[in-house]
Amino acid sequence: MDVERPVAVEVSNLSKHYGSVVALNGVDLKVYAGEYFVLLGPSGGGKTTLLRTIGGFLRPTAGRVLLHGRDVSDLPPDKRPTSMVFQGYALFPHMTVAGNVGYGLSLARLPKEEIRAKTGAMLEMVGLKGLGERKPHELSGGQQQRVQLARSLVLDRDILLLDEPLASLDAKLRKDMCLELKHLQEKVGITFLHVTHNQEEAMTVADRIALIVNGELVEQGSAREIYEAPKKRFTASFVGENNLLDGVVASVSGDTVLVDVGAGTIAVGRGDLSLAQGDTVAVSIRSELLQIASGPEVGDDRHSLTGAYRETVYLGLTTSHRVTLANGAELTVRVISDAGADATPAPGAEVRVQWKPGAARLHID
Amino acid sequence: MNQLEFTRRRLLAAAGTSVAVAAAGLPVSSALAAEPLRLWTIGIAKVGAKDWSAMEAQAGIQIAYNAKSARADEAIQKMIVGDGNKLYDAMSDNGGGMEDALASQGVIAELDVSRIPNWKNILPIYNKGGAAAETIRHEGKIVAVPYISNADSLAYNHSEIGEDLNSWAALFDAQFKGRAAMQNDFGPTLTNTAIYLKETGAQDIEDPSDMTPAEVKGVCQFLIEKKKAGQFRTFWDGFQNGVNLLASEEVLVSSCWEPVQIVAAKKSGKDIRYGTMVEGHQTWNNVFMLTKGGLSRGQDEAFYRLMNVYLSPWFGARTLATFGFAPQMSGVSEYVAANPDDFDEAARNLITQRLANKQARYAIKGNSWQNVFPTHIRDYQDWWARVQGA
Amino acid sequence: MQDEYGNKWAYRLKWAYLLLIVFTLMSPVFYVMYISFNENGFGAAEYVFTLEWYAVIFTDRLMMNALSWTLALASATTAITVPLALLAAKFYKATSRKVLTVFLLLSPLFVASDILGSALLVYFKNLNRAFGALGDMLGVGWFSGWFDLGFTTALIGLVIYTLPYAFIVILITMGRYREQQTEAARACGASGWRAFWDIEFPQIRAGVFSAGAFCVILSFNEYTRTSLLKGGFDTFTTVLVSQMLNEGMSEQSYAMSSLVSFIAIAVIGAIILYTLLKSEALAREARAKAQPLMAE
Amino acid sequence: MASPTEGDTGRPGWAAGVGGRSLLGRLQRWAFYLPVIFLVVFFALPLALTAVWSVFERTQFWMEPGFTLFAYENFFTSARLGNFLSSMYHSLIAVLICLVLGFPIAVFVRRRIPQVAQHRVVLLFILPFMVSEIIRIFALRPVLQRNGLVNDTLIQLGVISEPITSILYTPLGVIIGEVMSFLPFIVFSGFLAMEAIPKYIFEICEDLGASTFRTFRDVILPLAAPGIFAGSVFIFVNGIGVALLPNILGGPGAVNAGLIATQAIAALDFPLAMAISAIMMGTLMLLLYIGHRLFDLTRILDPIS
Repeated sequence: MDVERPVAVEVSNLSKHYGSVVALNGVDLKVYAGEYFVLLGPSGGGKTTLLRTIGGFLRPTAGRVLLHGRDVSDLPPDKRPTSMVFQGYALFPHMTVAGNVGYGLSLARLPKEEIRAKTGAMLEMVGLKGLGERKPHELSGGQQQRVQLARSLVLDRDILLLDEPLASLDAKLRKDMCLELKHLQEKVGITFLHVTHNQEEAMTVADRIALIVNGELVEQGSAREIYEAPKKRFTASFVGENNLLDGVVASVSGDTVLVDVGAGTIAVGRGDLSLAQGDTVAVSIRSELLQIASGPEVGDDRHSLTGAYRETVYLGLTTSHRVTLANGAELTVRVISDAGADATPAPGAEVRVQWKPGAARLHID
Repeated sequence: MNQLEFTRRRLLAAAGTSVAVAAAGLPVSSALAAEPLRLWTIGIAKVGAKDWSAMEAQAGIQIAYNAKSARADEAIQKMIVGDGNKLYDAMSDNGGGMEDALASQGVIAELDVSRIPNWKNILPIYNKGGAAAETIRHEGKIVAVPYISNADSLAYNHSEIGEDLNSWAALFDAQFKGRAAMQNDFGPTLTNTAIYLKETGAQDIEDPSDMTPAEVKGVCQFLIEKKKAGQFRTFWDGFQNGVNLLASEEVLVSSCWEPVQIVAAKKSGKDIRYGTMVEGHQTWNNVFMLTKGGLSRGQDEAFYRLMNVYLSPWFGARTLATFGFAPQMSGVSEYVAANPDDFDEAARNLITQRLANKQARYAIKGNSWQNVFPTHIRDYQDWWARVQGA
Repeated sequence: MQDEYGNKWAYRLKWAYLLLIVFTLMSPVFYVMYISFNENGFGAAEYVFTLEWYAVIFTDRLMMNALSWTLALASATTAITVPLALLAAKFYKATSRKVLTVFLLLSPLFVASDILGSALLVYFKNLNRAFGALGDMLGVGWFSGWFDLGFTTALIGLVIYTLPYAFIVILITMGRYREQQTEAARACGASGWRAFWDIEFPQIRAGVFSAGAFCVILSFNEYTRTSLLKGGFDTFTTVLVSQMLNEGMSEQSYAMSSLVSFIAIAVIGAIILYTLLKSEALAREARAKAQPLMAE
Repeated sequence: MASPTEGDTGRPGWAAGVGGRSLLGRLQRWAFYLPVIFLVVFFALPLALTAVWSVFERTQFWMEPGFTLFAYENFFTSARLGNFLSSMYHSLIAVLICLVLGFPIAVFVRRRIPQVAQHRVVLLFILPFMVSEIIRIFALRPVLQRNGLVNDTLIQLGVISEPITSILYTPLGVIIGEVMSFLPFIVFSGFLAMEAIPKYIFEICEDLGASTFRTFRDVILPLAAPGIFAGSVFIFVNGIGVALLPNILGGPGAVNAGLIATQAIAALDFPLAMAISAIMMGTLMLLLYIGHRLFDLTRILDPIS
């Protein structure tokens, strides 16, 4: 990461309590200018609270919010250099599309002509040319969200907050809009801070992703880092389809850790963790990195486990095979569906599931 | 005049501005305050027109009328514990001793009757001493001007009954069971019942207008007994209510005010009459008083001018013709005879007949003056609550 | 939303019952209309049709004077109650002490007029005495007449009377408003007040106006509180009652009441007729507005 | 998401969001307390003080500080208590009649009339209020009296030969008046209460084959209970409080609590009037407390906020 890049959003030790309920607990976060940053996490995890606190809709119980280095913790939303796109219901139903988009400009007392010009240009940019005189309820869901985008972008603010902007759209539309969002951000070059519970959406748009759960920021990094090398057990469980095996450290030798996962002992790279024998750990292996081996077990192989074959789930592009290990844990093996594949094992048949060294990752929390 | 213009002028009038006074084009003497006389009274205190214009023209003053309910409490309350003195320049009473209560609390002014030219016409009884004279005096000083009086009696539907009634006994007679009514006010109702019980010898009652607790109890027990037997259709409350009962023939006999009988007869087209009761009647008068506030605001001149109208035969003849109230001055018959343009023959006959009826009623020995504040008022109230709940 | 399998006749019967009840409730009103055309007025045995009473409505000086006070009181009440109700509704939505708030805001509905009127009367009287005594002590008396019976005290009584109604009506309309729109406006740079005025208010305007109409109707017809708390002026109802008690209500008052009713019936009738005739189209639009993202 | 639309709890403002800490911002925030302050000062306080004034000593025209239970003794040992209780009884009957006649209308409007038209149909029930209560109640007389509309119609139809006289100047007359005056309120509150019931519940009931009566008893009634209760208390309290009704429609000396208080004031017996007010308030508090324990009255406003 380039340390010299200017920071657009910085929150430090941010907490928000509702009575005894803790919605945010000491969150620290830095978003660089021009970045497309995604807050990802399950519903009720606190990501929306974080976004709304940054936007000025909630007052933090503790901690500060800095935008472009300026402390805005006590400023109302309209005094902050942010604008926001909401999940839905947020267009002004009594105004036309153009009226919606131009509202912020008219608040800034821009001349009518200028408002009209800017509004028109912005509508064109989001692909709504010629729809300015319509009322919001005459538009489709996708179009309505574009209007929201236009309404925010036309303000020329440096930071755009997006609160589940695509959640109420159907799957197909969401995919298209994701890419559009990404391209739009590249075009306007401002900071996007986007909240979603949908990892695919996050992956598509994000430069960097932060995972938020139980009011805490668990992990952050680029989409690839988060997907391929999650550091935390939660990240592994939430992003992608990971097989998680809980176990105990049997021994540590150099960079290799042997973990007893109940159904066998496997070798995992230590990474930068410091561990001792007897520590409770978790091992995660993504399902597409597993294979069902047909051959017999190789002597000292610490990269496979044996279990009973259970069932096949055909998913179109991919097919999942499910295997139950001796201790009852289950592994999912996902392969590209292939018409010419070998016949699947019979249910109950003993199979070996293997992976390449380096596919397994170790988590201590 | 269009609606808007009209509204504007109404608002001006409501504000009581001198503009409205000038616009009315009435003679305004320099002795008069610029403000209209704020008069707190009831609608029957005016004659000659649907509004106060005729009275204003006669007196040569402006009047700002405020509607008063018929209850004595409102007056006492507003004047003594409320801010009546700030609100009203002059007011009328509800009969029966209110001027004493008000004068004792120092809220009304002593009057200089020499400033009322027509005072010389006032009925002699007001200067002879006795109950009538007391009604305008407090501790011997004149504090009020009488404007109407009457002896309240029984109204009956002659068309249905077919005979004249001359005793309160009819009101309590089983013949009119469920078709009789009295006023929902312990004052007149208990007094008239007491007069009946006293004069027929049914109960020993010293003064029907100021009974002892035991006497109140006796009268109320009599009423409770009658009520339980279903004698009364209802107790009426207020003018409209009383008229409606008689006019709709819900009741055939009702102890009520004379105007109630007059209007009921007119509305229904039936022969509803006002009798003379041999036992006696509750007699009363209504008076006008100048508030201390009115005096301090310099409204005394306007007040005396208006009082002069109230003591003129012009008013006496008209209140008698319209409402059946007794004039408070002499010379009414002469006035009526001298103004055939204003009073046709029918009106003259009516006035003569009413005056005769009145004389007959006033001649009854058992009459008793109204008393709004009897000594044992609490017993009156408590026993009245029992009558109501029976 | 008529049940597709429901009995058409049962449906019509229910409508007939509803209208019958409305009609019954209106029977005194109809009677007032009927007698307002009678030359001989209320309760007369003889009926002679006339339009005279309508012609003289606006020439009755007493009634007009009282009406101007009534209108002044009604306007002042509305001007105070509606903003208060708006603030109250906003307060209610934000506060965490909902039980206490709702209890306080709605309880004036449950206190009979005579009771509240007399309590207030005694209260103002005592306030005046206390203020007077305080003024004497301090040697200044500019506040001593604040609660003299008059316009202010009558106004306070009417505001308390109308506030719960206005509060409920406004709260109902606010319930359909989406708070995100306010947030969106603030994100666009609007202050809290601007966001309310530009975005929320236009959408709850119907409710605010209904609340205002409620206030006018209620204060126009209120008697007990007004008569107990008013100063040296009369309103429509205090004149009516004084007339009723002392000389009989004037024929113009029936004409005036009928006139108001005729207009109200015409307006409300037209609204309902329009709604029922166009219910399909209106429903479609309402659905679209209620679920904006689902309307493809 | 943790409460996505919730503002800072307990912090009222024109809009959700961090308020300014400036003086103006503070003032604006305080403005939202105005209605509550107003009601405390001019409503709650005077009514609470009635209890204090009720034990004051009566003077000829006013009262003076002191402690006496004479007013209460006067109320409870005179005929007033009986009158008070019977006015409660009549009011209760009126409430029941209103419920039986009016609540089905609320159910019907809510269930069977197109959503957009519902509120406007309810508007029909405010039509009677366009005419002053005084005139309206008085005009009931020509409807109910001996030769009134009802009797004339029935006689002409040959249903009766003698006019019915028990419908006016009787407790029944007062009850009829109460129903005529307050029925719209049960429609309003019932309609409001019905908003608490989602439409799909009716569909489920129909799906399950529940009869109309079962649906009503098992589903509508419990869910709409708080609103029904509120409407009933409103009618009950006004029934015993509005003095005009017994005064114009009641039989000889018909009274209710409002009229008793009015008459006490008429007699310048302020402590007694205040005692009656205090007793009324006590009755009301008790009713609302019971209602709250039974139905959780805060639910009344749930559907609309």
